[in-house]
Amino acid sequence: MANFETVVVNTDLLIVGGGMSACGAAVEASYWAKKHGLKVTLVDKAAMDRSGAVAMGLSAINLYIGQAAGDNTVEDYVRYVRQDLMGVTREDLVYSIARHVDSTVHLFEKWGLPIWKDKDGKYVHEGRWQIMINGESYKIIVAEAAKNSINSLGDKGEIYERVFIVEPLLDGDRCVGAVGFSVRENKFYVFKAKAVLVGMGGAVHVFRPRSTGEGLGRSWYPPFNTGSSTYFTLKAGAEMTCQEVRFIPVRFKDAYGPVGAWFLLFKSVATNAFGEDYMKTHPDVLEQYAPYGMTKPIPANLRNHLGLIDERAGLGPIYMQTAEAIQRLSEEMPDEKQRKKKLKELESEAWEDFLDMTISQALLWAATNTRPEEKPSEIAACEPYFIGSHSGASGAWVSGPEDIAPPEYQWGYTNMSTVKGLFCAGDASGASSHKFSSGSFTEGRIAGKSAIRFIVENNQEPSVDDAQVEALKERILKPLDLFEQFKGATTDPDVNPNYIRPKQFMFRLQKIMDEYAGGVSKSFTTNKHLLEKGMELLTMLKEDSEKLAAENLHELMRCWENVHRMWQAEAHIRSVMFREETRWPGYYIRADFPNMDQENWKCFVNCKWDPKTGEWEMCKRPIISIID
Amino acid sequence: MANFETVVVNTDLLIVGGGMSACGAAVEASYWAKKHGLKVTLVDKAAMDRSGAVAMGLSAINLYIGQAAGDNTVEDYVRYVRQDLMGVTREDLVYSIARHVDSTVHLFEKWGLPIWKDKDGKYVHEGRWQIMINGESYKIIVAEAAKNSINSLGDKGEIYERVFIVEPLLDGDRCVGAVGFSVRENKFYVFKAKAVLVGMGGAVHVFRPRSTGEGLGRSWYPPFNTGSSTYFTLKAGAEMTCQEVRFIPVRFKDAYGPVGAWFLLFKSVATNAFGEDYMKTHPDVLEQYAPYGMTKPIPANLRNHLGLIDERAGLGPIYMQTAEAIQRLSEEMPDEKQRKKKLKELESEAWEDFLDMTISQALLWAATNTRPEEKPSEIAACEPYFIGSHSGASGAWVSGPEDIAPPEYQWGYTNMSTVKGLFCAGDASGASSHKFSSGSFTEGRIAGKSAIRFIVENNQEPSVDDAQVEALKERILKPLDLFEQFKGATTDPDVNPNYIRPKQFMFRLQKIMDEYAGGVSKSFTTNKHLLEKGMELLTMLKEDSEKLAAENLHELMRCWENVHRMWQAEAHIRSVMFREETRWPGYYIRADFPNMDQENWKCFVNCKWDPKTGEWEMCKRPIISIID
Amino acid sequence: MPSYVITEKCDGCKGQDKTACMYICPNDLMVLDKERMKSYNRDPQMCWECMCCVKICPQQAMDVRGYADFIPLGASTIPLRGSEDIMWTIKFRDGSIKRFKFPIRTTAEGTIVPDAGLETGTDDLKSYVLFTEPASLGCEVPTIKK
Amino acid sequence: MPSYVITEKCDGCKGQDKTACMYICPNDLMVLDKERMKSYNRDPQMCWECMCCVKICPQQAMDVRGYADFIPLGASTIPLRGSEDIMWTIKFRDGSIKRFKFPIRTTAEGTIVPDAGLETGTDDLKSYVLFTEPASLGCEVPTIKK
Ligand SMILES: Cc1cc2c(cc1C)N(S(=O)(=O)O)[C@@H]1C(=O)NC(=O)N=C1N2C[C@H](O)[C@H](O)[C@H](O)COP(=O)(O)OP(=O)(O)OC[C@H]1O[C@@H](n2cnc3c(N)ncnc32)[C@H](O)[C@@H]1O
Ligand SMILES: Cc1cc2c(cc1C)N(S(=O)(=O)O)[C@@H]1C(=O)NC(=O)N=C1N2C[C@H](O)[C@H](O)[C@H](O)COP(=O)(O)OP(=O)(O)OC[C@H]1O[C@@H](n2cnc3c(N)ncnc32)[C@H](O)[C@@H]1O
Ligand SMILES: Nc1ncnc2c1ncn2[C@@H]1O[C@H](COP(=O)(O)O)[C@@H](O)[C@H]1O
Ligand SMILES: Nc1ncnc2c1ncn2[C@@H]1O[C@H](COP(=O)(O)O)[C@@H](O)[C@H]1O
Ligand SMILES: Nc1ncnc2c1ncn2[C@@H]1O[C@H](COP(=O)(O)O)[C@@H](O)[C@H]1O
Ligand code: SF4
Ligand code: SF4
Ligand code: SF4
Ligand code: SF4
Ligand code: NA
Repeated sequence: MANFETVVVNTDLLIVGGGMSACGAAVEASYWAKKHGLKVTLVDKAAMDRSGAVAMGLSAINLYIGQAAGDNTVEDYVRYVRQDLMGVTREDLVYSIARHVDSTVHLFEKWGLPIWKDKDGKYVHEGRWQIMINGESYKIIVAEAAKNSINSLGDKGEIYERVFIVEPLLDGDRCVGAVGFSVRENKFYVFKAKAVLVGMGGAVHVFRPRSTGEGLGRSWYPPFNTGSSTYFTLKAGAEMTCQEVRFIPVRFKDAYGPVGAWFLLFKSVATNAFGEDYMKTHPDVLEQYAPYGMTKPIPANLRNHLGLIDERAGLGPIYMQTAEAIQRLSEEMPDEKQRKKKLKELESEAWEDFLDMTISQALLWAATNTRPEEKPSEIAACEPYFIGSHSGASGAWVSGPEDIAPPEYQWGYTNMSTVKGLFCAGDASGASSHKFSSGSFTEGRIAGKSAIRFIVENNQEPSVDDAQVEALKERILKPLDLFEQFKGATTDPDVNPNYIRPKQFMFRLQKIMDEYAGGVSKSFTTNKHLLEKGMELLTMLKEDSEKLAAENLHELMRCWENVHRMWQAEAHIRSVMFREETRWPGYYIRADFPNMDQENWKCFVNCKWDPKTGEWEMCKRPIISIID
Repeated sequence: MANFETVVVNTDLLIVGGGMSACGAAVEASYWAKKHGLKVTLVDKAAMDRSGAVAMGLSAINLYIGQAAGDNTVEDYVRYVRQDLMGVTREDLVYSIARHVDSTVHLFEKWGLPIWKDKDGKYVHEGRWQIMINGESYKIIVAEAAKNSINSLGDKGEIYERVFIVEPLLDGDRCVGAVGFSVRENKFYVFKAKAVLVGMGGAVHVFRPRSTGEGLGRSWYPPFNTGSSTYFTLKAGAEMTCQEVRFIPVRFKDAYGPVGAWFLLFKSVATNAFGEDYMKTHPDVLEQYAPYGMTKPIPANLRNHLGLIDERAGLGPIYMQTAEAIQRLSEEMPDEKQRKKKLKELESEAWEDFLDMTISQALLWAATNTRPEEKPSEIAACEPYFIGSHSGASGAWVSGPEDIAPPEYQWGYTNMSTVKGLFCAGDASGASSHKFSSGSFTEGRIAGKSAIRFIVENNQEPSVDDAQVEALKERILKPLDLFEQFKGATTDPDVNPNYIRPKQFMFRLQKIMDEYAGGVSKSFTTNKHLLEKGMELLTMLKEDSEKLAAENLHELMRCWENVHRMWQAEAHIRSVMFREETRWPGYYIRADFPNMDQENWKCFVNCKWDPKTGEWEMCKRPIISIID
Repeated sequence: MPSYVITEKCDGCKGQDKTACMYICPNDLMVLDKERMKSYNRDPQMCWECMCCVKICPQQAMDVRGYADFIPLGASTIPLRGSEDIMWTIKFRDGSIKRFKFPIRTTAEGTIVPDAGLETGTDDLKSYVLFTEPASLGCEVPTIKK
Repeated sequence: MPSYVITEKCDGCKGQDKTACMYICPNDLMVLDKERMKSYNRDPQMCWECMCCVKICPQQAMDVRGYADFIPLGASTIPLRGSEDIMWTIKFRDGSIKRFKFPIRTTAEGTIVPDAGLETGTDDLKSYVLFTEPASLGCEVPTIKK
């Protein structure tokens, strides 16, 4: 076995991940930990300043209620999310996040995040729930708050960056830590904790992306979030929900620039190549999905679906009519001078929207001599992602808050999964969509406080079997050993019959998912037979994952990232197979069950992998409405 | 400029390419050249023993008439090809090839190619026109004949291997040679000739292939045929035909094993995942394409189309029911012992079919524990290729034979393009589909004899401007210079703003073609707007082709291969755009003109690039039937 | 537009143990070649083009060039990130230039206090009220009577 | 299944100017690393898996391993090409083995005579009749009365 020092870290609360939800958890938990003399440890695979989905920045905060000003109520938001998710949402969780989210946004502003204000000092809204920010340094600011919180604990606060978390540690029915390794030095880490809070984001590159050359990494969702949350919670034995509810955003074509500002702020229209507004030309389809299709805003997946109908019919490209929108807005100005000024303003806003969060879309504009005020730009559906905090819903099945959750949704501490001591937030927790950056941070806070309460009320030392740790270490380092053992057998270490390198492994996974689970090349369509065949190929891939090889620490991380993706893939296929209907067309179509089936399938699809037997279990869970 | 020796080779006939058609040309032309004291020079980018489409071998000869035995007539074959190409074929050319093809096949047999025989000593037929061979060494045998022919000319016969031909040399309205470079040593080659015969095959990797990882090279059509024929003839100013008629074969999924033996020899059926025979469940579609859809065999593109209809409807996977077919054939045997023997025989035949021509399909069977007698295997439409000798039709517009061609098709020497002294055969000549290996060799013979006649009757020395040659040399070597000049500017020579390396250039081309010209990800569907946008992007790519960079000779070849592909792409887009109908669904659909239009479009679409003005010209040419 | 390092400008962060670009890349792509004392992106295919490395490089030795497989050559988007603003220089393929300046933060680096000076409304670990609430919310935290 | 070279077995074709694998690969992929005197495939992504290199290698130092992006591990198809036959050993993922032998040529290498001893039927360069016809066709070459 490769020669790695084993580093054991004992803590009370272990936060895995360093993104929006983990930072929220760090800020809130540190406060309560200090009060109760507990230790908080945070582990991130990257540098918190720029880790996770917000690394590049964001140009909007997509969840803000405006409670104090009386703009909206929390109930309004729950209705909005329920509608957007075709009726399938945990209203208790959405309520729980939304009631606190303004509190978070106000902190962000005080910490230094520039939020756009109108002349009356009110936030500038992009849409009803979305507010505009100058968000280039969003993550740096949030990370600073989190780091300062943990550092305020003195030696009861620790931060590990560049440590990649692989597996949960279990003690009977309780999650008591995690193991991983440094990507900077030969160290194997064993974190022992009384509670673990998972905030490792969602997953990308499970499906084949549209770009397959060098631009492969230009997925909308960042290539460094690789399904670790799903893997970790699954392997701990936690019940998972909505694993079929992948998210496919519509974005500016190729570089995946955001469309929200265009649709909501600039009130732009998108049309097919023949000038038809696909949102208006398919009323029959919307009716088919009543009541969800009949209420505004039309759910994200149905918006996709309408565009895809035209796309499949060969009516593409689909264009965002940017020039028309900008023209219209500037023409609203009373005189020429103000029109010119407005035009300049709009131009700057349009560019900032990309530069703050999807720089390469700005580069693509520049490289194709595109000026948005002059001509339209193509938009297109991306590839499928797993991101429960946005308009997807996949994640762990967590307990709701005592004051609002119905008993079916309440079995323990708020945001605790079905495994004791294992808490989830952000993309890691499911069926509570549309949290976005602000809601994920807020959910981290909720879960952070709850986890500290759990520790205080269940303050027992984790007992971790040394043999279990040793076995984990051997398994986790095996790709390095395999490479060492066999690299010399052939003259090119990339082509070697004894092992598989992680990049090709990823391509293999992506091809299976694309072709059998309804990816881009299948126009997001699948059926039972395709899924079964996909499972057959995935099973062989799982066997071959034992032969992953790594040349160095970086590649060792790549190996495990792809194992994580593979488990996300399996949870997805199993869930899509189980739900015999098409509820989210635009995300996927089950050609063999092409309609929504309210009678049989207005429910959650949950799944679980049993660490003891290695068996999967699928089940339905009821949808209980708490708001009319 | 990179320091390359300029080597000038003077010859009478220059054969560019060393594949089936070039070998046929070499064999025939050598005979006539010897008689007339002329010199023959052949140039191949690879080693003739294993160059071109037949490198791996073939398991059938797909064109054999059986004239002497009275099995079929040449007229029968013309009708078959006309029908298969939806009425669009040069009957004079098909006739011309078919009347000689048996002659070629009989030579192959005498040279040593094992052709299957039945107990009466007759060739074993796969189908009506196809005969079975043990074809592992097919190309080695054919190349030996060609080499021995040229070598028999003494110093009037020369063969250059590993010389990549880039451009034609022109002398006014006449093609008088070619330039290229060695991929083994720093030599720039100038071949001056009285006639040039092009046999550089078709093109692959113009469209994005289904496999995008390591298996990228596993296209059905070999990655080393890169559109050089099209580029060469276009740049010489020759009129081209059927550039819209790409070919998309149906093949065993992923490794692209042939289906001919299964459909014809084993009489297997293919079904969708629900057990339905797509050839039978869409009679309306076949009617729509009457008369072609109503006559057996149903044209290759319509066979694709029927399968794709099911595929698009989410009824996949499509399965070749191999187990059923093998079972049925063995059950025809009278007793158990013979059944067992037959089963063994069929098994061996099935594996040989792959091992002789698509070895990786056999490997895929083995790697998935698939035994064809036990379970079905998936089949699927590949990606688009340009191969006029198979069931596509793209190529140069060449003169027909004096004795059979109508005047509209006869302007000079048989198989001469519209440029004087420029002859084409095999994939390089268009509108004469279904030549296959035997027909391509045969057409090479016809063209070879004709070219010698041209030289004898137009025996004038080529006059080539030295300055033109020097300019070509500079342009052709420029990628090496660019790399040298800029490679040090960044720490990774792969990512450098000053140039583009050929692999990424190829990906860029493929993405454009896939997404705008109806590739795999668009399910082969396009329209005017998509095509126009594609042209816009292709135009920028053409500009950027000036910045291709090459680290070494191999990469220099890759640069020019991709420029060749790019021109093939442009000819294709322009032709698909010009033909406002959908005549070959299964190859592509024009969503804006979804039907066949016999009145306006039962014609050839031809195109031409003018070397003097750099302008493209599109036109229609009439279809003249010579056989009822 | 995978990131790239301009050979002449990179000084390997003067041989410090962790270079700025290595420190920041969220995808662990930047590596220092210790022999040349120059860094490089080890896997351009996996680069998200977030430009975190470009913005942090003390030598302005980094830039990105648009993904060669779909971004035409010749353009650039160059950031200059200060403590309050970021300035962008956009060069089009046709050579024309645009410049934009946007604010990035309203407080000085390192000065963030987690509670932002807000009072805590509860000491109850069991309560759903978070530590800065209700002050940070501006109103009572709502609930639903079950 | 891009080709690969087994380090131990390759002898670089004893340092000859062109190695067998370089000579034969139709895609110009095989390169001899002169320092190690071992060859390698320079671009596995562009390998057609034709096995021309494998069949010709005098040391049996080459093989292919199925394209890692869609061929599961563990199987192999190993050819042994003689002067008349080729023998294939197929190993399945599950370990089971199949062997097949097929003929490849009925004449000795190098012995091909282009006209195969057939008489020429015409000396006329203008005629459409080819040099071995009509003998090789077995009948007169047909035409259509125009
Ligand atoms: C990808 C993306 C997301 C958004 C947007 C654009 C883009 C391009 N846009 S809009 O365009 O849609 O509009 C947004 C926007 O403008 N406004 C907004 O509020 N939210 C947007 N999101 C959504 C939010 O970003 C998202 O909801 C939150 O970030 C979710 O928070 P969280 O669930 O905590 O995930 P994270 O990505 O922030 O953090 C993940 C962390 O985990 C680490 N990690 C992962 N695996 C690990 C492992 N194995 N071991 C150790 N650490 C390991 C990561 O390093 C990171 O720290
Ligand atoms: C790709 C392919 C093709 C076939 C098949 C399977 C597969 C996988 N099958 S079935 O499965 O469909 O059935 C066939 C089959 O079983 N039976 C059959 O008769 N034909 C089949 N084909 C068709 C024939 O192979 C085809 O019709 C002929 O080969 C065409 O002959 P030609 O047009 O001469 O092309 P070539 O590929 O043989 O030769 C091209 C030559 O050009 C060289 N070259 C290319 N570019 C050059 C450059 N720039 N400079 C110098 N040289 C430069 C090449 O090296 C080569 O020598
Ligand atoms: N056409 C639309 N109608 C309603 N909401 C939208 C629309 N497009 C985007 N949004 C919302 O705007 C925010 C940002 O959008 P996006 O850029 O698509 O992530 C999210 O809250 C989306 O749900
Ligand atoms: N289903 C079919 N019906 C008729 N001809 C076929 C069919 N499949 C293949 N062929 C012919 O068989 C030969 C080899 O086929 P393929 O393997 O598809 O290249 C070609 O001549 C094809 O046109
Ligand atoms: N001189 C070398 N010998 C062997 N491998 C190398 C060499 N230089 C770079 N590599 C590796 O080859 C791949 C391509 O790197 P590069 O040459 O930098 O494009 C990377 O995996 C490098 O680690
Ligand atoms: S941050 Fe800049 S100077 Fe430092 S190592 Fe990276 S590229 Fe070089
Ligand atoms: S652009 Fe982003 S992903 Fe790419 S190397 Fe720089 S920091 Fe890493
Ligand atoms: S042919 Fe075989 S022995 Fe010769 S260089 Fe190639 S791999 Fe080595
Ligand atoms: S398998 Fe074929 S393409 Fe691949 S390296 Fe060998 S000869 Fe070349
Ligand atoms: Na065949």
